[in-house]
Amino acid sequence: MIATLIFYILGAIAVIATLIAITRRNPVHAVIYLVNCFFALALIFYLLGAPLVAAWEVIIYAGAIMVLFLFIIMMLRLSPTTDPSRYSPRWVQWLPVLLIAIALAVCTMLLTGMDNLSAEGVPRWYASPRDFGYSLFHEYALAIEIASFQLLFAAVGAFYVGKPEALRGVKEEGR
Amino acid sequence: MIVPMGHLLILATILFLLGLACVIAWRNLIMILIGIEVMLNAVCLTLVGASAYWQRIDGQIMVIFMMAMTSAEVSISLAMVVYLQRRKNSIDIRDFDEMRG
Amino acid sequence: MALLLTLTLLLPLAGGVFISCFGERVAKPIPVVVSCAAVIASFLTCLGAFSAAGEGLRVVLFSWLKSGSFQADVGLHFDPLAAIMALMVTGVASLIHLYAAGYMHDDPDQSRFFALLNLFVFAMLAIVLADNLLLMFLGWEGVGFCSYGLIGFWYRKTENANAGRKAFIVTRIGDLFFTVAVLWLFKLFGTLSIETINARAGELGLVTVTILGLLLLLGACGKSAQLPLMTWLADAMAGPTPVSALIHAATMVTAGVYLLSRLFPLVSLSPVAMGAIAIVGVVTALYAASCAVGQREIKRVLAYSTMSQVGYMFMAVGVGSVSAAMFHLLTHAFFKSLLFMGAGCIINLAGHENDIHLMGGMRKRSKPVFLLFMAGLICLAGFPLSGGFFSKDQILATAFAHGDPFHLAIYAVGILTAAITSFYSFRLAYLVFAGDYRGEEQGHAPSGLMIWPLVPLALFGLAGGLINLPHLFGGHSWLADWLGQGEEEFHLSVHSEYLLIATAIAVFLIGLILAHLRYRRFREPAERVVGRFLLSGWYFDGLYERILVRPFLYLCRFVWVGGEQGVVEGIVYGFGRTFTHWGKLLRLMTNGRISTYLQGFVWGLLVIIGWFLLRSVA
Amino acid sequence: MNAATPFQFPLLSLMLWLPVLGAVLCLVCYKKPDLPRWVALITTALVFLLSLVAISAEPAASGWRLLEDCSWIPSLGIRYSLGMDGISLLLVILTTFLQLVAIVISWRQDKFPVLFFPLLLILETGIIGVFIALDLVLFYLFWELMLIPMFFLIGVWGHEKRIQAAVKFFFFTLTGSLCLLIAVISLYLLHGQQTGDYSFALDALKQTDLTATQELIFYLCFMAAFAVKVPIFPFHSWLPDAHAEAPVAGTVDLAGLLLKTGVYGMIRFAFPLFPHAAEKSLPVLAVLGIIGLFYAAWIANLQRDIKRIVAYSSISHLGLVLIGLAAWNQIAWEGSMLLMINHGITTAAVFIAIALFHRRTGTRDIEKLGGLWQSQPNLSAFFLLFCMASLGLPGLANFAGEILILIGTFTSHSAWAILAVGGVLFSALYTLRMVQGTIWGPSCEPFERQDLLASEWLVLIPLAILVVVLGCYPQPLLEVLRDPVSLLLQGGHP
Amino acid sequence: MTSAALIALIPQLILALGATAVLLIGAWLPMKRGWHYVGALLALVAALLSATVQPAALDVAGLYTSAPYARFCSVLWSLTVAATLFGSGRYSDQRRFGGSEYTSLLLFAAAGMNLLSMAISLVGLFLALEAFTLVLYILIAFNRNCNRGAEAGLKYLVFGGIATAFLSFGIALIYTASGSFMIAEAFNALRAGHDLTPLGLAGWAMLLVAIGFKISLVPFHLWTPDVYQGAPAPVSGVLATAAKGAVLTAFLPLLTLLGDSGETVRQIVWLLALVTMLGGTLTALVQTNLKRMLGYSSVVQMGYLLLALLVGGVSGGKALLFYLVVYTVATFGAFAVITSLAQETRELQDYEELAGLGYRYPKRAIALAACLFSLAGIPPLAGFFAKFILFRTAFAHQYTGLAVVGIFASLVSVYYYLRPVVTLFMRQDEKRIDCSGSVSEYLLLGGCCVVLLLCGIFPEPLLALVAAVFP
Repeated sequence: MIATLIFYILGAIAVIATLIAITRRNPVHAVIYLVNCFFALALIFYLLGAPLVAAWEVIIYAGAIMVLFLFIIMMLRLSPTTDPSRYSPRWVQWLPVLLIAIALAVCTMLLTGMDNLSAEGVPRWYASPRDFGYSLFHEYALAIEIASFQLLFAAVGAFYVGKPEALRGVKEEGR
Repeated sequence: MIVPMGHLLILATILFLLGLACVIAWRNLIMILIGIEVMLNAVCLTLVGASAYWQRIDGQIMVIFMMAMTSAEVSISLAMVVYLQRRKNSIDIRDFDEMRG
Repeated sequence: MALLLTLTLLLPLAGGVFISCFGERVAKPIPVVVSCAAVIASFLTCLGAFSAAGEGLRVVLFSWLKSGSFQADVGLHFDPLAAIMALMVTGVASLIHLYAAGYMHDDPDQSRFFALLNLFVFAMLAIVLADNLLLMFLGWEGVGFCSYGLIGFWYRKTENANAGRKAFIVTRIGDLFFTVAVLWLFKLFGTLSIETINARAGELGLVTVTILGLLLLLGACGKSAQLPLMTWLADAMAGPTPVSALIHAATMVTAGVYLLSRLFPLVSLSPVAMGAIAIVGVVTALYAASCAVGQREIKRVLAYSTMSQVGYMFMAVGVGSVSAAMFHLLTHAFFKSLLFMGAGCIINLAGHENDIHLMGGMRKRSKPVFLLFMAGLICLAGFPLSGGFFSKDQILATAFAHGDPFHLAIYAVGILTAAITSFYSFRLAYLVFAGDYRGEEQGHAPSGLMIWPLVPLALFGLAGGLINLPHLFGGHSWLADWLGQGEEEFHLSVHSEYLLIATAIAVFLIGLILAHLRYRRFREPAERVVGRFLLSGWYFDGLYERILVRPFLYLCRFVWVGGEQGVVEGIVYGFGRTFTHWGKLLRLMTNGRISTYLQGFVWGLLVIIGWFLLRSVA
Repeated sequence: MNAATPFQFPLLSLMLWLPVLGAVLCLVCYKKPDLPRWVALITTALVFLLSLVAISAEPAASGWRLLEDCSWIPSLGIRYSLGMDGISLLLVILTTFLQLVAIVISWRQDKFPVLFFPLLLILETGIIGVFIALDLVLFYLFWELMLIPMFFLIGVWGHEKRIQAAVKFFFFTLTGSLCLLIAVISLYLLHGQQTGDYSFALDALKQTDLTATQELIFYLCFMAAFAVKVPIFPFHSWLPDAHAEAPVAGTVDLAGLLLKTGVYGMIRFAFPLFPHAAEKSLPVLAVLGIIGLFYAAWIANLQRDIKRIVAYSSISHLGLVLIGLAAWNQIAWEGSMLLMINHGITTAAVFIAIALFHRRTGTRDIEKLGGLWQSQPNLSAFFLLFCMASLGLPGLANFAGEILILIGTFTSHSAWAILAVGGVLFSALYTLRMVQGTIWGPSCEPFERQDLLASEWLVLIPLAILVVVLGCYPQPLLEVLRDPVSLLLQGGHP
Repeated sequence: MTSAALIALIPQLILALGATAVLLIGAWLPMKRGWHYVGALLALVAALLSATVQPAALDVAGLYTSAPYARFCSVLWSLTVAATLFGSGRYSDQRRFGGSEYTSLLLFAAAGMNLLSMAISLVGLFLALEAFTLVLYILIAFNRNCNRGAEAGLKYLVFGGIATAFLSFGIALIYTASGSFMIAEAFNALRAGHDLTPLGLAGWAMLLVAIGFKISLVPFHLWTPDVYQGAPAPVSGVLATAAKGAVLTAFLPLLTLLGDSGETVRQIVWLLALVTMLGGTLTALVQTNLKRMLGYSSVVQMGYLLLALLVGGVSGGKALLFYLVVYTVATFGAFAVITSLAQETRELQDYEELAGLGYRYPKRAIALAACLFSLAGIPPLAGFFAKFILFRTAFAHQYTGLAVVGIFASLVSVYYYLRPVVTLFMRQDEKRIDCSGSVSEYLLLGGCCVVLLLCGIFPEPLLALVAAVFP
């Protein structure tokens, strides 16, 4: 019962945090608010009986990815001081976006809400790290491999693209 | 299950569309990427909820893969950001409309 | 016999083909020799075959077109009519070839001339000898082509070429009707054999016959330069003189008469058609004679007189006497070709001067030419006892003999025309020969080759009466018998015959006297409306230009600009323009902006979700 | 005409594929620019001889002189089946002959001969294939195969406005043939659903029973393709451009052969497959034919480019052919076939003469030309002869066909025939205008004064002989045409 | 993860491990073109194995299947990548980006595509799709001396990310509705009478958006021309052929498995096909840049392919595969020509620059013409039979209207396929651009032309093969 209550609170927090995040002029602030949202989500995951996922949410998203964002933002010195009007949309521009978003939201919710997946009879569910790991490394071993390959080549690509020095002796592509 | 699945879906949808709104509204590449992150998180939420609803674990496992994928994608995207910043000294997507028609 | 007949037809063809293929590549005289030889030989063979004509000779060379129920052979039919005609054609043609050999002596491309001349003779013979209408049509078009080529022989001058084209087109208009008649006859009889058609003509209804008759008449008008299709003949004088002599005096222009006489059994069944023929003939005769009075160029005078004489022949057919028609055809062929060739000589004498007002005194320049030309002229004018006199008189007599007012009217007009004829003949004579030379050209005397062929023609012309001498003069009207029409000739009472002859002589004298008074000594005529009216042939050219040619060109332009470029092309290119237009519009969507592209995503999603929602609500 | 026919020497296939072989050879020896000419010449000569050999084949009871049939794409029910009856025979001979002529006349083609001659050869294969294919898809393939080579011939080797002309030609033809394709596929499916055997064979598809509307729709789709090629009146606007802009070889093929494929398609496929619809459409065809006859003749009267004049004259003549088809009786049809062949020869000849004038004077403008008889008497004489033939002077080629058409038409529909006769007059008008502006009148200055070269004699003399002989003695052709035509008339008509 | 599964996966393993190996060794052994050939060899071997090796068990770890259909596709993609590697040696050398990274990335992309066509589980599908999408992000921007490359990379990145989000959300929703990732089960669970559950529909909506992006259907296609124009020509070739084909081949079973319950979805697909064919055609009409035109043409062609998807089942599948093969060869050939015409620093893309090249480089010009004519569906090239079979199937399954629209579109499309040909052969070349090709490129192009011609004249073998693919 408490859990349900907490869920709604957390949900509210997540939405609000996101709302603020996506409207900040300053990317740094946006990232910070987003981290809040992710924490909230992590807790929701925990409540839904996915402790591992919750942990990873915190570690990977809030920890790794967002920090990476911060790092890049810092590195490129993208502070709002550099002509904020250039990057950030005004309310006028937000308006149609919101209209579309709301329209979509309404449609989707109506559609998804149409068949009621009520929680009755669904017991609390708790995925222990053991059986999590078990199925992960039994059924999904191959998937793990693929994901690892992905990461490897992503790294390669990132390295290649991000290589600082331009190649010598190659004329700039004319077109 | 603590809440009806429907509510979870509603929450997820809201988050997803907020992310989408962010992507549409912003011209700043970083913010666009952030929006994408938001959308992906909404997906994670759905998956976790679904796995709780169906009492099956593979939903959560899918979340793991998504995280891996996300991090890979983010690394590339940020590298791209750096690259673009270096080339054009701008990460405003409005500056990238050389090809058209 | 069959061989001779075949040769008659094929010799000129062979000559023509040979010359047109190799004429340029052999020594100069050879083409001339070959062509003359070919024609003369064909004349001789014709002469040889003549005796067979009595009972009719038929030769089928090969089957030309055979499809389904339709069959047309290349077949010859040699009956009295064809025989007499063929003999005339080849004979006159031979003389004219000889004359031409002299006349065209120093023309650079003789060979083209003689090739066409030979081909013409062939085509003309095809008309004469054909046993079915399709072969006849072949000849019919063939002579058209040859006259086209020969009128425009000196093609460097555009007006010559134009004259040739005009002749071709105008006669072609007539041919349309002829073609339709041929098609119809086939539909009616299932064959095109002339004999069969003549034999079975009786089966047809009156209306059909009338229409057919009129169609044939129009066809004949085209070739024979009768009203309303007569405008080409005067211009055709642009061709070399031998051409005028052969084609536009002796042979081709009489093809129409021949056609009508050939199908006389068919045509004669319809009084309306006959009447029409007579009217056309007589009106043309009058019209042309009047024009001849106004002409200044010697050859145009002769051209118009030809027209009017052919009118007489039509009149003869119209009043129902083929023999009279053929009689006049023959005499006319002789004296008219004589006149033309004489005119050629005169033109040479006058130093290539055509205008009779600038001539005069030609008698002094060359006696023989004067005599020969005068011989022709008096025949034309109908000097008593000359060939022309008898033939014309017989026509008028036949017309008169019908006795009903219509024919009497025709007779009257005929007489009037005769008067005019003798008038312009002697006008010509006086202007050309009397007095002193008025031009300044230094002419040269014609060569012997140009004189001698005229002599036999002169004789034939003068003595032409003998071949159909009326009983009144102790003759047996041989021609009529030969054509098998002896018995159906009208026999007038003796005194009315005398009366007719008297009137004929009278009108001849009237014409002579008038001409004598007016032209005894030359006076430059004042420009008068009447003069111009007659000179221009009653302004018929201008009229046709206005009511036919120009509207036609406007029509063409309308169809081209409005129809083709406007509608057809417009639609075609319209499609292209529309598509590219839409393409350009859509292209604006791809403006390179990521945000714009995202809109695409979002709207697409909205549509899809919305549709799904609707479906699952419903 | 099924696989049961005993094996025979594959003459048809040989004729069909030899040119392709030649084309490949030309491409192989692209290093030496002179070789392709010779290869092309030899190939076409061989094909011509083969087509002459084909005369010896006696017609079987079914009317076919030669048949070949073997499996090709069984999973789609497409067979490789060729057949040749009298009509095809004559048309094929015409094709091979004109191709030979085209090769010789464009002997001096020195722009990219490596591609020029192969394209001509491939075109030949396409045309021959159209005339002998009995499987609808096979027919369609050859039909389209004519497209690409002609497109390049016009577009690459053509005159000033060549690109527009090429694209226009391509589009008109393709539009039509796509309609054809749709109809073919639907007919095939229908037949398959009815009988269970999915086949594109002509004889099989004849058995399909269709409702009146279906038949009409299919018929219209078929006719769309053929009408564009013929061309029937409203669909003709590609033709003048294409004819005027194409190089001489292309023009010869266009005027001499491609137009005939349309008519052939009608009589071989459209009429027999959809007899009722065809019967209903005959008056329309006749009217369109008459319109085309006059319309084109009138427009031709105003053209300045002599090639365009002749182009429009082609439209006019094919209008006459169409009238003959619409008359639907033995005489008229034989006349139409005859006129097709004669028109192929005469028009090709006229175009060749014009091309030779063009080579010498560098212009095709009737206002600039004139008096060429002075400098080129022989060439002008040929030109005059061909022109006279094309205006239907009796004794020369076209007349035989025309008069048969007229007679046949008059026996069944007098009014059409009378109108058609009127059309013949106009042909005289524009033809004489062209002759006048070209060889008569005061002479223009040609660049080269010399008359005919040996190779040109070589081309013109056979053409002239044919023009005369076919005019004076077309009987052998009519003999060949009689039976197939009557067969088609029975087969096509209820 | 059994050994049978491993055997079934050998080709993909070769690709992936080979990619890694090339990468690692390449760090020590910097040879430029050599690695291309090694990679091409590896891909060939993979193709060969997947063509020949008949695995004992079809199911691979519950994620993938090695059914004939999947193997056919993997052969196709492996070959495409092999050809790309083989043909892009000179191009990448001149731009100094050749070598091990390029090779390994392409190889891994090939692995991803193979897996995608093999997927029977949504997880597998997701992973495979992401695998090669990620790689493509890099490959598109691979030429680091080119602004347009960067721009193209950016555009593909942004849209790819969003598409990923949509895809995963769709998968999540379907999972929510059905409780399973196995496609067959899941879709069975989605059925509600002869329609899908609303949740399933929502999931499908998201899927459709993602797929629409990947195979660039109107209105999700706008990125296509830009990316094709900016990316290096060989990469554009892969993008236009293998990347799209893989998605299509994965899409076909999805739509087929819906069976008669997929009516609603089919309606949307029908709509998409319509607007794609029309919109793509019209926009392509006004293009003046070869690569952009090819982009739009690929859009239109996908529209045609949707016809086959709509028909679905065996007949649809046959038509799809046949068309896909022909389309792949032709499009790849076209891009190969661009690759081979490219100079040191720039590719010839604008028609103006192509004017008259047909006279100086007839071989390549003819190859391009052949590919374009094949795309236009003019016999005797393979494209004709591809279209023929496709439209025949559509007619046979009562998609007449759409088929007629398709035929109409392909009629109009001839215009924009002709334009480059016209400029190549019928214009005079003023600026005498010099662009020499290499032997490997000629070999490649010759191969393409031969395939197109053979399949155009004797389509039977390929048809039989395609028929054999479907049990």
